[in-house]
Amino acid sequence: MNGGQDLGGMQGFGPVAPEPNEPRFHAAWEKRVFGLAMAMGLSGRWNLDASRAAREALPPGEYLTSSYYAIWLKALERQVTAHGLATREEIASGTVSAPAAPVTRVLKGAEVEPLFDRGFPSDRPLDVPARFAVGERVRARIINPPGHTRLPRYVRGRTGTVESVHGSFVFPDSNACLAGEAPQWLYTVRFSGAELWGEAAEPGHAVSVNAFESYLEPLA
Amino acid sequence: MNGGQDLGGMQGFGPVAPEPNEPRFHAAWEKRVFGLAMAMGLSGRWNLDASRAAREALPPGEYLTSSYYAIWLKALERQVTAHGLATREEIASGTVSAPAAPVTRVLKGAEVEPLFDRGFPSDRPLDVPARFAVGERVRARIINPPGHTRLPRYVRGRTGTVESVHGSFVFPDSNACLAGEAPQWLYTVRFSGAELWGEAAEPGHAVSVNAFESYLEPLA
Amino acid sequence: MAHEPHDPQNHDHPHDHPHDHAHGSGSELSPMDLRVRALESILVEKGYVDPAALDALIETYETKVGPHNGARAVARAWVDPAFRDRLLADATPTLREIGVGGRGGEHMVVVENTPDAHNLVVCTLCSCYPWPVLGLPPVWYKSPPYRARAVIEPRAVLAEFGVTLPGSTRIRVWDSTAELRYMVLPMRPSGTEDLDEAGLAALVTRDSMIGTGLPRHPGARA
Amino acid sequence: MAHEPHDPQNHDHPHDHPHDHAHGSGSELSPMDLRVRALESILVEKGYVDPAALDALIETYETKVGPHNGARAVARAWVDPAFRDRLLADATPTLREIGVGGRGGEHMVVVENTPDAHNLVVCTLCSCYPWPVLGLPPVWYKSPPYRARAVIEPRAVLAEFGVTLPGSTRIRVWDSTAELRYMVLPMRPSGTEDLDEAGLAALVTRDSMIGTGLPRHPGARA
Repeated sequence: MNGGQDLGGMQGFGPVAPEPNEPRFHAAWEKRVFGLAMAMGLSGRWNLDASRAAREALPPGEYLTSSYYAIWLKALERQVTAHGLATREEIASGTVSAPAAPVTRVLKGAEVEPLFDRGFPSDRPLDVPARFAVGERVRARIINPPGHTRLPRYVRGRTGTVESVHGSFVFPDSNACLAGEAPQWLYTVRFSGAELWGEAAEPGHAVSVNAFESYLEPLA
Repeated sequence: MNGGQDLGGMQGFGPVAPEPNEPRFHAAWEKRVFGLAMAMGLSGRWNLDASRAAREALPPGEYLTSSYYAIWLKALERQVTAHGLATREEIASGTVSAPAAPVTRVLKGAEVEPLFDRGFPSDRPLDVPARFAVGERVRARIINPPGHTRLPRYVRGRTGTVESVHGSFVFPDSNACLAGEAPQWLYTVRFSGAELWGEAAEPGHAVSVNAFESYLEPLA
Repeated sequence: MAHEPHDPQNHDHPHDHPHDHAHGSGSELSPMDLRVRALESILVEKGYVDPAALDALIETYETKVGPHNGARAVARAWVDPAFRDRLLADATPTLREIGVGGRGGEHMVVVENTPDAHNLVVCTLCSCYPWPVLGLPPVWYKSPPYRARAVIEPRAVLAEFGVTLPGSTRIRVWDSTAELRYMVLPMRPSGTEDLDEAGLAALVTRDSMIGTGLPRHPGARA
Repeated sequence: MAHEPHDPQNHDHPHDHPHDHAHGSGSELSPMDLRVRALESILVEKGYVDPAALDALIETYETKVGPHNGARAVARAWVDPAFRDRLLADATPTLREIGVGGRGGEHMVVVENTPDAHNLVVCTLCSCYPWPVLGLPPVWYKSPPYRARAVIEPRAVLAEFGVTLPGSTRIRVWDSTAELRYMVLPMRPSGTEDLDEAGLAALVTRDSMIGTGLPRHPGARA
């Protein structure tokens, strides 16, 4: 989705503004949203890619004017209601009025440390060989899917060089809409600043993105 | 500027929403803003391109969450203060506290009809011939100027066909920063939907943009 | 040639008594009304803006220009092939023949719908629109959804407006990225052989000249 | 294997008495606090969320993870060439050697600054960041200005952070668009020959591992 989240290369936001003391959380509610989103992400009803998709589905103006955890909150509320886990009335009132729906897992307190210390790897073995090799010139495809994708607009149609082949990983575009993990080979592709931004680009810079195989095509 | 105004191809805004009765103005203040912006646009302190630049210089989130005439108002306030025609305090309070600054022209009531009926043509004769010809294949340059430009992001780097050569016109990128009209040849360039949006584009559509000569390069 | 602005200490509109522009009494003003009133007071009191010009501008664009101008041109083109040819070849002087032109229409381009190609006009970067031909644009034309989507999914946008075209009809989108202003010349509806120019003009909707609509059929008016 | 959720009529945390999570008393709650409290009440009461898990998650990421983990890795790499080589070749298991890993660090990549090339990490699409190595990201890392600008004008961004590099130094920007997570291995400052690993780790700032900063010089700490 070419939404408010696809920020690479946008202008007009003003300077980067580090905060004094850089608090991890700015209000008590931010902590709770963080924890709720993490816990519900393990409910089995959706996954991390789906949560990203829910966040970037906020209308662009709302996305860009919402604080970080407000985006998380709004997305979580949408997910909870869209999956039938609670009604809008319930989350507006805080009063349960409908039966609970089944979830696959409820993360227990004692599970947090071992589970999160182990992590949630997203590499998946794949029988087919990688299509592209290190050093190969490739073009980022021009795609504009209405759903989730991890190919940012600023590289689409641009030519780069394969820097690394990382193995095969869960494909977010599929996983986000709960259509399966559909793993693909994942590459790092390097683009010169001039290729991305034109002759007036800052000299001597390059940008590398991680690109799934279906995002790339060989140079004709 | 890759700002909030550069909307072509963005997603996530929802449906187009025509209003019942389609009022031209939705509040009394909108009419006044319209008139003030038009009148001040003839003050000689700036021009239409500069006004567009002032509007798109609003931070993207603010641009996308402001109503149309609110954008005009905020831009006009910025122009008035940036050009020293009034102070922030004056426009906040409505009370004049600083001397007026000179303007080139004050549009009079009786001038409106003849002036606006005649219009403000922006074609300008140019001694050099047009570089590109109808039917020629051209590529929209990859440019990302921090200031005003009229080459939308969605065509940059894409290849199209010159459909028309329109004569030479005021170049907005220069005129907007009051650096002169610097006229250039103006073309209509047609891009196929597939060239702009990829294989999944709606079938059989094409988009034409008006592109100044410096926005284009010949195919290598 | 700098204009000598009014002396703020010596003018006709002291701040305490802003002239009434029919935007309501002070007690009913919204924060935006107050904000704009303050700006207007300053610009008028400092002599940059003539209140009479302001009123003339608003009246002109609120009441005088509108899609009836474009509709006249379309109807004329339907009945007068030579006018149609001139309109497509060089729109600006041709529209002047019927008294249509001015600010926002200095460089007009008319694009013709055919059975093979349907035209749709947008301004992705701001709100460019042929004012003297169609009046001020509706809010949807200036809004992000239309500006974002018209270039990437014009058929989906047309469908929302109730316009469904055959798959064989190409869609031609015109993004008004310079000072050219576009008007669509729609196809003349069938069953209009008996109508005169005024009758035809009444079928020509504003949307049909943007490309988001089609002219009314005579039956639809009964 | 669906979990049987709690019966809302029969649980430990009746709605009227939401458990206290140290987020203040009701009388001081902002609208956002109230909104989140309502959501939390529903999710807990319906049995989807275990309050103990919530508390454990928040505590883990508020207090346990942080840039001290990354700093240890950097200091080790500075003193142990074999560790450095392993870190650059296969970061995830190498970080595990010093007890660093887990959620948000499953697939680590370490990129090394040299006199010729400076690395800068960003996530233009969201906020991907190596949690176990650097903790939760600061707001600026997640904010539109950084995400928008790091890829198009990295030198200008670096200058705002006080990092001015020679024109001959290439800037390598890493946009975290998949589940790989990046950490920058900065160059060891001069004058640190006498420092032990802990002393070196104290020079390694969080920003120096994102690429928006450089390690402190020992003199700067005096």
